[in-house]
Amino acid sequence: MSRTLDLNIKHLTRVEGHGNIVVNIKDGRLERCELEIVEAPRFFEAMLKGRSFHETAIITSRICGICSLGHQIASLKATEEALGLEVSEQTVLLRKLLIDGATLQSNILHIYFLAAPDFFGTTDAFKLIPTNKDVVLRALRMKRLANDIGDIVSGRAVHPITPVPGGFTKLPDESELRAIRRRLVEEGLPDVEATVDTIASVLNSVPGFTRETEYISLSHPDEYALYDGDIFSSDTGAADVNNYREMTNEFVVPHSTSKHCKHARESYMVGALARWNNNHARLSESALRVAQRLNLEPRCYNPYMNTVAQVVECYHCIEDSIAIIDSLLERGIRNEKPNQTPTRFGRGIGATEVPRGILYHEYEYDRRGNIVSANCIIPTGQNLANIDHDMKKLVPEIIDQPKEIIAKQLEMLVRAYDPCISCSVHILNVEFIGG
Amino acid sequence: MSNHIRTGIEEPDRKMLELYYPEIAEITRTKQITELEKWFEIALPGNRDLNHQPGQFVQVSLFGFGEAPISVTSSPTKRGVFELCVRKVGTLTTAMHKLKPGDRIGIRGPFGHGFDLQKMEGKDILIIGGGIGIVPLRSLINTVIDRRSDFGRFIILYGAKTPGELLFKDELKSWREDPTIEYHVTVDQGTPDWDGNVGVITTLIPRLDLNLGNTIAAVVGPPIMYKFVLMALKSKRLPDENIYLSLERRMKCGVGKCGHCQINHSYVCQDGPVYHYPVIKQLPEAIQ
Amino acid sequence: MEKFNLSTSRLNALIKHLMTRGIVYAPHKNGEVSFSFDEVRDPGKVILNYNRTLQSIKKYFLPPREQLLSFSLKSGSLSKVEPENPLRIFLGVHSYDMQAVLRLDYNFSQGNPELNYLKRRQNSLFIGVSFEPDTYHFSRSVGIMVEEFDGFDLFLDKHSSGYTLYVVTQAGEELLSGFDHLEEAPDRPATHREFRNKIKYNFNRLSEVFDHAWDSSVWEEIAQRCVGCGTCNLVCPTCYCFDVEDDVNLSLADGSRYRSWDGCMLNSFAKVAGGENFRADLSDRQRHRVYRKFKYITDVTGEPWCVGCGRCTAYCTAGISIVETVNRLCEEYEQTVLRKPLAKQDWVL
Amino acid sequence: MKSDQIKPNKPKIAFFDFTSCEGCQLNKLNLENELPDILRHVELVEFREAMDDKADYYDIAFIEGSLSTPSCINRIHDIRRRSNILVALGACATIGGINSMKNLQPIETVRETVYGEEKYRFPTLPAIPVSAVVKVDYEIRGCPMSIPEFLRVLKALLMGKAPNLPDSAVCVECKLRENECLYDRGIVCLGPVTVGGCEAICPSFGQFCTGCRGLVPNPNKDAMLDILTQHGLSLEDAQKRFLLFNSYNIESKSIT
Ligand SMILES: Cc1cc2nc3c(=O)[nH]c(=O)nc-3n(C[C@H](O)[C@H](O)[C@H](O)COP(=O)(O)OP(=O)(O)OC[C@H]3O[C@@H](n4cnc5c(N)ncnc54)[C@H](O)[C@@H]3O)c2cc1C
Ligand code: SF4
Ligand code: SF4
Ligand code: SF4
Repeated sequence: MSRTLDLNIKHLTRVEGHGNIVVNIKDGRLERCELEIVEAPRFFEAMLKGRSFHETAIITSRICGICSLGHQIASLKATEEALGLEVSEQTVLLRKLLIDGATLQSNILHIYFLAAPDFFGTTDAFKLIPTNKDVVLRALRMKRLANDIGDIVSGRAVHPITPVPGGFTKLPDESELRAIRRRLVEEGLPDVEATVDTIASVLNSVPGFTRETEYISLSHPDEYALYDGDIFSSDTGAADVNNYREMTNEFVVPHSTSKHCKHARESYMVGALARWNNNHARLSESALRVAQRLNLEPRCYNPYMNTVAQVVECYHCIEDSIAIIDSLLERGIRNEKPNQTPTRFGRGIGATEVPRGILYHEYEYDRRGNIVSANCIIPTGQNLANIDHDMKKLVPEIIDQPKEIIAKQLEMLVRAYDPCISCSVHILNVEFIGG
Repeated sequence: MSNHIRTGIEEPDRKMLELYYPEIAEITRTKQITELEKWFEIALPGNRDLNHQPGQFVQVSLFGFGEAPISVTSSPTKRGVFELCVRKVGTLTTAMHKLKPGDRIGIRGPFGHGFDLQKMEGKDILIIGGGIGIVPLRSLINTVIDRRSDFGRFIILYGAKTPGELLFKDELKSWREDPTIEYHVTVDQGTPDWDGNVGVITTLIPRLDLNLGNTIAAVVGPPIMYKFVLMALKSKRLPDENIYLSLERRMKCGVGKCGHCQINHSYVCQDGPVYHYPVIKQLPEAIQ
Repeated sequence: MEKFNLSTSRLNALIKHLMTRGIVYAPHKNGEVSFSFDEVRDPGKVILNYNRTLQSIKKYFLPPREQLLSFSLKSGSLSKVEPENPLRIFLGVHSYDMQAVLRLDYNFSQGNPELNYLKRRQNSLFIGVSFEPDTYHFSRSVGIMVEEFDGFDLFLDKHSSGYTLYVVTQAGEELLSGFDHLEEAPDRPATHREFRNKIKYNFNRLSEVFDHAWDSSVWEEIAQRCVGCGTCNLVCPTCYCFDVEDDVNLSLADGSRYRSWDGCMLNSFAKVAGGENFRADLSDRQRHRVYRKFKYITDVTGEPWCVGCGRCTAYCTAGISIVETVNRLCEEYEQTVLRKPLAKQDWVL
Repeated sequence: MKSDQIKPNKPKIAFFDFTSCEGCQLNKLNLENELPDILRHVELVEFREAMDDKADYYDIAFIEGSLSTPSCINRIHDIRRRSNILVALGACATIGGINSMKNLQPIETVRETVYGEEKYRFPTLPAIPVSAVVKVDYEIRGCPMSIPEFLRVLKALLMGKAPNLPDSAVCVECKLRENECLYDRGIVCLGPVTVGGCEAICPSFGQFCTGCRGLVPNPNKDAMLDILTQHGLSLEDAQKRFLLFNSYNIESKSIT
């Protein structure tokens, strides 16, 4: 069938940031099929120049409110490496707890508020209130729980306050930790089980599309890597974080204010599905059982299943938070001040898994502790090429469908990546000339 | 826990001390007198008299919107109900403009010092009102009218920005027509149908023929008016002791606690709002 | 006056005893170098050797934010909020803060006495403690000694080997009943503390200085350095100005009226509807604040309303010192009015 | 959706985002406990981040983000025309925020720094707050916007009154919370000149105030710079700290 079809979905809804889906098919030939990124660029690199290391994370966490905790952690790790600031075990534990909370929060937001309306055949989650009130209330409750972890440990969930280079400006009370642990057990676990049931019941609305690609994530021998680890590619294996530029290879494309990335193939995928594919062996028995119930195969090439992988991660984050709090309480919270006395001034790279995938920050500081150069590579930017290639494979497969169905499936595909477009255009990628 | 230990402060007499609890009063009549000003007639429970002096104010509460000091505009000679006139300028006053008869508001007061009627008895009375300043003065004016024989000559000077902003037009008419009142009105900017005086209120003063020793002036208006009116009265050689002014300041409590209305050592809500001019001269912050 | 010896090791026992009698509030560590009054839960955490607390005990009688009444928008009904007054024991209060409470008592009982304050204030007992004056303390200059007993029920005077516990009032004596670790103290010479007079004039002559200070250039000069943050008001134990505001619940059906601390240094403090600000300039606001401390009420009561705690100076980020301000005014007074330098005895108490 | 769900006279509320990190939008979704209550009072007609619907009249339009491209300017005019009350939300929309730091450098340099030779593809203007282009009725400040303040404003608007927003410094709330001042820990803080209303959340968590809520009315900038330099910052660092969120309001020259 030689169809002609022009699709232009402007300002895609229920994603973070501004993007358009553009498809042109002429006489059955796919001429154009891409995710246009029209978010206004914000030029963070220009803002960072000359800024003190006390301010770096404050600025870079504003790259994206959705991923602010992730940016902050990656930024702190890079700064600490550049300035030779050691952090305590307690700091690492608290940061891991924060990442669990932020991942849980973000995944819940995506699963229930951004993706679920598609599964339930509605336009937004608020419209589910009349028919599925308990589902909406559960979603709000889980989000609140996740955000409360952020509020307690970092002062607030959006643009966290307490994490600074070298540690925390204020430590949570043990009583607060105990209270949140109780809620994780009493509300969190039952709610995540119920979430699994809800998603299991709508699995048949997940399109059956597959496209094998390269999956890149952090990987750690002892744990399901979120805070730290080596870079791992499903095609080429492990690489040191120092090689992140060779793993990303950013380039500018005309249809996007955000740069694209590639590694071993024309594109690669990061995010929950990539982490699952690379690291599922490090998940607990019970998390693996959840995955099984949700038909998530150990190697899964269906990008729509990214949302399902996020559900499994929710389960993991709750379990892991409980374990972290237990070990914090066992050690007792020590009243440590942040270590902010640089032992050197140089270059540092911080890599962290944020909900949407692997995030890199790299800074170079001068002898006064001010930024000379900065670079930052964001998960959504890494996924953009992969989204384009997925769409190029998907469109011919569904070309005979009505236009609305094609549009819907494309929107769902983009949403499945949980793209954070606001983030993706805030690439930091410059060597400042002359320091 | 033992409570028998005697400490320095005795159990306060609570009836006297319920400073911040308004009484719920009912609006009985309203009238939109200009676009900005609305008039209210209000009844306290059991149509109890407010027992105020001309120049005193009440704290009006509209729950959820706050509280504001508003002068009582009716004369104490009016029994059973009292009147307010409110200019729409902000949160509470805007909300008040939406009220209608039957609606309820909170009232505390009356508070402050009003005009000293005893000192005014037997004297010639000179009223100088600018803009919304006529609102508290109206209480005094109507008292004088109702007790006309207790006072001497009665001169009213009233100025507004435009003819449209003149308040209580019906009453203005009756003042003009009353042979016992010398009534002069002026506007800053005239309109085609305005055939009266044009000019600021101070322009009315030089023409006055006053019995200086026997005239008491009551002046209320916007802050900027005072300086010029006082200068004009000075050049008329009206003694300072014969002048009373009412001052406006921000107020939160009305009972001398919150500190907002303080002018030097004086609390406007307690010592004012009506001040004897010689007192004001001791308060450098009063008139700038 | 009865007095007893109390060794430092007995202190916890005393606190435990007090805790059986009422709610005990005492200084605790707050942050890295600061202290604050908090309810005592663990006597071991009480710190009696402190310079000053961030806020004075005023916060217990005039809370930073206080519900005055609650209302229902729908029915127009109103309910009163009754302040609680359990027996409260304030342990480790410095004399200037006690004096500040006595001044607030005056503010809230004269004119229109206020139930909310007086009710809270009612069941309170005070146990003073002596302190070593630091650079910011100048209470002596406003007539308040370290061992000023007025207002206290008991007083702990620290010396090298423990405390002397003075029983000041009957209530104080009753408070000790059942505590039998006390032994009569021998007469010992009072502890000598270095506490220089920091204000040049005796406090009872300041009113005279302030009679001539209105047009001083000092106000403009400090206004240049001041950022108008209001800290000096908000930490002062004798500042009592407040703001009142209604707040409604999200249901939009009912709400409450609250009052909260305000300060005359803040920009809109004297602003009225229509935008007129009667103290728009920082110099006017500074002058008003200092006149309130040394002139306006003082002329009526004879006492400075500044108690010399030093908080406004210690916590001013701009380093504006009330002692320096007053001394500058004293010097100006000397030069322009007295036209002769100050005699030494004028400023030694 | 069932038609009985929306009462016809509920105010229509919309949220729009411009150049920003969308943290403020997220913060609204973080009102988990309050959302059901809020949705009882209002009809949410546009919220791209969470829903698909669009509308053409708004009783209250909340605007997040600063304006930084030519198309932003047209869009904001369009929204203003269709809104009864327009509320700017968050640092980007109210004061330019972090975005406006880029204004300190020539725009060409900025674009070249990021996109190199490809810079001409991506038009950009200085980042400006919403009030620089259209009339803004109310402003909810903060980065991210303060949730309690958002609720205050929303409640006030639903009651038909103007929200009463503070114009005094962050120090006020910091003192009400009896925090140890960061200056006493040797840390400099912009609280003394920054508009409060945030409940001094950063100092309460031990972190200095970054100035994200903008400057108080008539700020004494020179005195603040003196404070910063007396407490250990070089003049240059003090100026930079000042400009972190307030580059739009303080062109660098006015504080040198
Ligand atoms: C003694 C006295 C008598 C007055 N008599 C009248 C009168 O008869 N008719 C009339 O229309 N107006 C009168 N006013 C002015 C009136 O009180 C203000 O217009 C009113 O408080 C404004 O409140 P709002 O909430 O509408 O304004 P907003 O501007 O919304 O108020 C903002 C804030 O400022 C406070 N505020 C502003 N101005 C004043 C003020 N002057 N006093 C106390 N608080 C203030 C409000 O309480 C509120 O918290 C009088 C004022 C005083 C002091
Ligand atoms: S604390 Fe200092 S800077 Fe702040 S208002 Fe007071 S005098 Fe001014
Ligand atoms: S004015 Fe200053 S020194 Fe005096 S009592 Fe108040 S805070 Fe203490
Ligand atoms: S920490 Fe900052 S906001 Fe708080 S009082 Fe100190 S300077 Fe002000």
